[in-house]
Amino acid sequence: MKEQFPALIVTVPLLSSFIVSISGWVRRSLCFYITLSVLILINIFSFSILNQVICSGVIQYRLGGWEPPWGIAYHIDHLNALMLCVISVVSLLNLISTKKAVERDMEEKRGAFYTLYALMITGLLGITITGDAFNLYVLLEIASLTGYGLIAIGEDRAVLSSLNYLYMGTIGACFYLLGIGYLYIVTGSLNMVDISHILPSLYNSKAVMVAFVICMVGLWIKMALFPLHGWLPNAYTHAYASSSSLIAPLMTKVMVYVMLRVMFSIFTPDYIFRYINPGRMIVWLSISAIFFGAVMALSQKNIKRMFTFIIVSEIGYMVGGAWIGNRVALTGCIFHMVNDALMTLGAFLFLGILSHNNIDETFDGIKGLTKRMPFTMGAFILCALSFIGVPPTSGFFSKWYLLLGAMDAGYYGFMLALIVSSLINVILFFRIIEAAYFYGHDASEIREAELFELVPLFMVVAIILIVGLLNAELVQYIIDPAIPKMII
Amino acid sequence: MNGIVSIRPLLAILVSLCITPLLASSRNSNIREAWTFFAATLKFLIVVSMLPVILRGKDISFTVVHIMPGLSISLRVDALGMIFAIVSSSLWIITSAYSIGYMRGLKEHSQTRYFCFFALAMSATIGVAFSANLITMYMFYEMLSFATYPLVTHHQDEEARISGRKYLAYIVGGSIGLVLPAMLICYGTVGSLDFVPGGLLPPETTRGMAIVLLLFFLFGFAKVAIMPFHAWLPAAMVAPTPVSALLHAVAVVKVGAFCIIRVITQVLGKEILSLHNLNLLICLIASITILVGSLIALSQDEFKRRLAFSTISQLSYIVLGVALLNPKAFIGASCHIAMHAFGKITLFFCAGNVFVATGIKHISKMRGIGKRMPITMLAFFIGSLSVIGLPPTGGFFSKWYLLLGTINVHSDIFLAVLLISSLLNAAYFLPIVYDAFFCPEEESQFEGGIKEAPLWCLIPTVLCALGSIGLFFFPEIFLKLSKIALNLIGL
Amino acid sequence: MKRLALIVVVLTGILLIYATVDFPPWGDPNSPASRHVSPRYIKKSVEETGVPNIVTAVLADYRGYDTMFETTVIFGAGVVCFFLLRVFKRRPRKERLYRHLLTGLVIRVREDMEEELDLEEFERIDTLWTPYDLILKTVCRIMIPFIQLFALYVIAHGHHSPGGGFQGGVILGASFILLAISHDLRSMLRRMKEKLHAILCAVGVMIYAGVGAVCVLLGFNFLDYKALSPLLHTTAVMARSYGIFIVEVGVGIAVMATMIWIYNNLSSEGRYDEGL
Amino acid sequence: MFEHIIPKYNYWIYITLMMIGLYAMISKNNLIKKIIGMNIFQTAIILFYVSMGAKRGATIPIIEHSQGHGIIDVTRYINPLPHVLMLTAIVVSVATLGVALALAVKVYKRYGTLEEDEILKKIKEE
Repeated sequence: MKEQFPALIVTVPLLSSFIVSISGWVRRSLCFYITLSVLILINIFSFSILNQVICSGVIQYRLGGWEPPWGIAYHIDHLNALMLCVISVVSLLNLISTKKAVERDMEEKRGAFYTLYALMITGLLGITITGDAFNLYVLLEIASLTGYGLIAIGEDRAVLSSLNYLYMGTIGACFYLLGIGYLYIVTGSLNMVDISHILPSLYNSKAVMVAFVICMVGLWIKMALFPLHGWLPNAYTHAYASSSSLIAPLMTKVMVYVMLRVMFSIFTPDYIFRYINPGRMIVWLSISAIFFGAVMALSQKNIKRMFTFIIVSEIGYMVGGAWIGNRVALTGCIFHMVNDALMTLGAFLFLGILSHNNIDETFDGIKGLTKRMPFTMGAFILCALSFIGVPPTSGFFSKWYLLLGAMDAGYYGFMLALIVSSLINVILFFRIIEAAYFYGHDASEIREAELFELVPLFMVVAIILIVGLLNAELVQYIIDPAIPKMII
Repeated sequence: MNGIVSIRPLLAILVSLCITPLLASSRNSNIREAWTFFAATLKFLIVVSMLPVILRGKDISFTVVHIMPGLSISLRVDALGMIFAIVSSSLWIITSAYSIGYMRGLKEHSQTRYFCFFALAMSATIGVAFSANLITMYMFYEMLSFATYPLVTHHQDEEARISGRKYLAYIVGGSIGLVLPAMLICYGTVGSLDFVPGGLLPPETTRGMAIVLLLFFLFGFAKVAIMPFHAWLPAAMVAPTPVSALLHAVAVVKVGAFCIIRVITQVLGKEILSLHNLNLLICLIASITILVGSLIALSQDEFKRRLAFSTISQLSYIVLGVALLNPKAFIGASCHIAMHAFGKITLFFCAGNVFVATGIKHISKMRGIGKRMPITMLAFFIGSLSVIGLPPTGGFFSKWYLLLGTINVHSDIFLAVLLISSLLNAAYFLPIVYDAFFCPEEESQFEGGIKEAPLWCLIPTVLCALGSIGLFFFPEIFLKLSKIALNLIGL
Repeated sequence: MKRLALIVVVLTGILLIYATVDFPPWGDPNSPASRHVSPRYIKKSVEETGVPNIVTAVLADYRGYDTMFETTVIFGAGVVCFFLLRVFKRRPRKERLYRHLLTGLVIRVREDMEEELDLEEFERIDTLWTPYDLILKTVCRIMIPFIQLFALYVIAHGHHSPGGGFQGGVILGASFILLAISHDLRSMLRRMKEKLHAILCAVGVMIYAGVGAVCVLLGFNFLDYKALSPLLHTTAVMARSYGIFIVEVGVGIAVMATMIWIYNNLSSEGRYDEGL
Repeated sequence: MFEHIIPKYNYWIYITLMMIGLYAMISKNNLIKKIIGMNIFQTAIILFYVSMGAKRGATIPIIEHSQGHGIIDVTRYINPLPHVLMLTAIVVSVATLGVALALAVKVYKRYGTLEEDEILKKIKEE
């Protein structure tokens, strides 16, 4: 059975989504529990896959039993496995935490909501696990379509922002598809490994270069890298907390993963770093992204909107780390992918708790919160420390790797950007903490959040701390093998 | 390095960390304070239990977790750390007694939060004292910064908010903006951040890099309040007096000084400094701080602010003493951690007593208070003697060794600096005492009815005063420890 | 904005054109695309899957996994449309029209009257009602069964001729939509309830994924149809061919149901009351 | 010059088409027009894929029963793979269209117009 996990981890949530949508018409109350059990199952699958990968190296899986270039095949290495774990953990915690909010926000449509939820997880897991370039596109579209739906159900401005997201997202996905087409026309294959084997003979083909450019641009649109980030803030701000806390941590990180996959598994590191070397330019792009995100975040009144801009700048971290192109920086990049998913989840769970308790997400709204809900604030402050990058939270260590890598490669601008943005994060988060901590004496009837909301939040914090303390093992056994050998 | 591995340093840190849930959960204030005392005493005992080993010249080390190649969160107890640990843990006991009296006397709000974060801050302090490499030290340093924020801003009013901002801006800004890059550079060049006797960095480090690192560390560890990075300390005086007493006279600022000592002696190292004679640079900055601090202190009328500026100048004694790179001066500096701690905490306690008893914050309103509160002002007198550095107080020894050090290196300037600042110290402390006792009756601003501060406040004050006298007669322990430290570091 | 758009577009166009220099000319029989992977499909598909229509074979077997998700995309779109548009509040329209069947005279019922009146000689008609068109309705009535028959043929004959689940499903869905357009939404919903097509939509995809799951349960890889041979008592090749057929049926159902679902939600703005 | 254009006119056509779509998506003010542009864009990509599958003198990829199980001449049948991929892409574009229309309907219900600038003005007023 174990060898079937790679297929099951994607198809079980898929099947569950159908069952959920049917039970949405029959017994609405079941939907949540079906989804819950499925997500627990997925966690088991993903961690056992990770375990297999660590113990016995890369896993191959042939769908329909057809050998790779002709059929679709999985090629699961450490990077896939790691992302699978992140996705499943995040989705599970978020599901538990948002149960009540979903019941309140969309009572008749709960069935549809959980269907889309399961579909979204399916899409993300599929993107992460697949080894076929075109299959990735299809799953990308699944994740995006469900994402549009989940975002659009929010406040009344959400629809418009979701429509804009749809335009941008479609352009991005189509660019990716086009890039794959360009590759196909010169290589005649769609399997990532196969393409990467054929490619070395085509290094000086213009088509390959253009294909690379188009793919990258498409993915940058999807991951909201600075000049192409326009859709993100509105979309995430106006969505309901129950959907934004799923999409915000995962969507962009998975896109970063796809970028790494395209860089290293389709186009070889040899090609992107030796042959055409756009590294310096892209790192400068990411530096501007970091600064832009930080500055915009400073100028926000609404806390949720502030976080969306923090996401933009964090994307800058990861893209920069990926394109500095030495081993240390890449370690930082992958590590930060994990951290950022967790931290963002923590932050958005906190926002979810606020909105569920009818506290509006502004600096006035959260006055006196440390007194009213001390546990929630405590957990949030720990997340904040991780955003700022204080040891022993995991945020510090990924930042440390990024800085170290940047220093080795001589990207001092990137170092500066990281440090400045950390300082700005201090300001951002202490503005929140101040607002919550001072003037705490006005009696209001806000109660501490309920257990099912607190437990996931605290689990996130615990994971952040544990990952921080055990990062040596994480890096040694998972992240380091995930980086291609030829990168020093 | 002849050392033994033991978990005791970790325990010493965890004691007060683990006590916080109990403190937070305890409904009754008596139980809460009982827990505090328990933790404080336990911590002190653990620290003292390690003393014999240290005195035998060994050291105790314990590695918590490896982070990345050449980098780990690990603890090591050596003589230098021991001095600091003993001072802060012993003073925690006294201070917690004092805080009980103070907080109850003034009926402060949310005392539970206060005691919790106090405990956190203490474990961070001990952590800094016992940390074996830069990254561990950095970790506890940050922990201390964030743990002290709620204490500094305890009153939660506009003033507290502004000074809280200032506090974070200087301290966190310094640590992230300057120390972090400096650590990165060190790690990038050496591949490790451990404290090495005689310096972590290779001797062939270029002058430019050495200067950059030095300045980054010196100003980055803003807790040492070297000018121009000193403004947070007077601002932080909005905190309740016990906080100012323990944290801003002992724990926090001494953490800064301690970090600087570590960096100068065990990261940059003697060779590099003396090679590019950067130590003169440090001495220069330090002596400027000393003199300017004392001068500003003269002009301060608010009691605690005057003490704050005196602290600023006294801290630079330590920096100066270390930067002289001379055995005698080093002994003086490391003793000064202890001596100044006892003296200065006495002074702060007295300020607190006056405030509790009369609600007065300004020196000009304190004429003739000595007749009303004789014990407090007597203690104040002793404390000020110790800070000035006159016998029969412990302060005498540290200053004596510092002076000897300056003479050994034949630097008359710094000798002069020390002497002048001693005069200044006298100039800004003794008038207070004089006015308190010997002002004519008709000028006294006090009618009858003003009593001494409550016992909970008075006893700790007296204890500290006696402590600083006792250190004059029995300074061996600290002298011995600092000699051992000297051998280990090998100046 | 327009100028910016123009610049972007021109630059992208130039970039894309630039790459065509290395492309094989149009219809070149030995371009890499036609030499590397595809020849195997053409050579082997019949003997490996027993399906002469190579496109169907590749679609549902070699790359069946893609197709499953492609069907899921449709399903997802249906769910999203429902999720966004459907309103459950049964607020009756401001005014409803009823036409007397014999005389053709129309009575208007105001809002205050709640319950639908159902006299057998009256029928409810849309508020934006076009005059009663006998020819159109009758022709559609007559054509719809043939359209559906043809749709079933297309689904069933996908193995040997152009066609298959998607095409057939679309035609089938179109027949229902035609009904809805020519008559009105209610008369279509009378034949295909909302609950029914919503569930069918899920069932159709589930058939597809279920086949794959069955293969896993029988100890083979996901979607490896030859696992079905013991169940169907045939050779592995024929099992593949049957498996393809089953999933095509599933796809057909799913696509049909989704087409209807999306149309209903869009046309009635989710009120399921009066369509276009 | 011309040897780059004449034998490859299919690419030129699809690129032109695609750029038309892209231009519409970026510059148009009406949401529905944007959606139309999006469809043109996607259709162009479909055209591109299908055209790359073509082989001169080959027929549709369905094996005649006459020479069913014998040796099959590859050049007689066009490349089936792009067609399969495009079947998927078509379906995806249809699905996207459906969702986009649903969103547009909702926007119209909320704001009573589909012109972006008017909608933004309305939002400002609120």
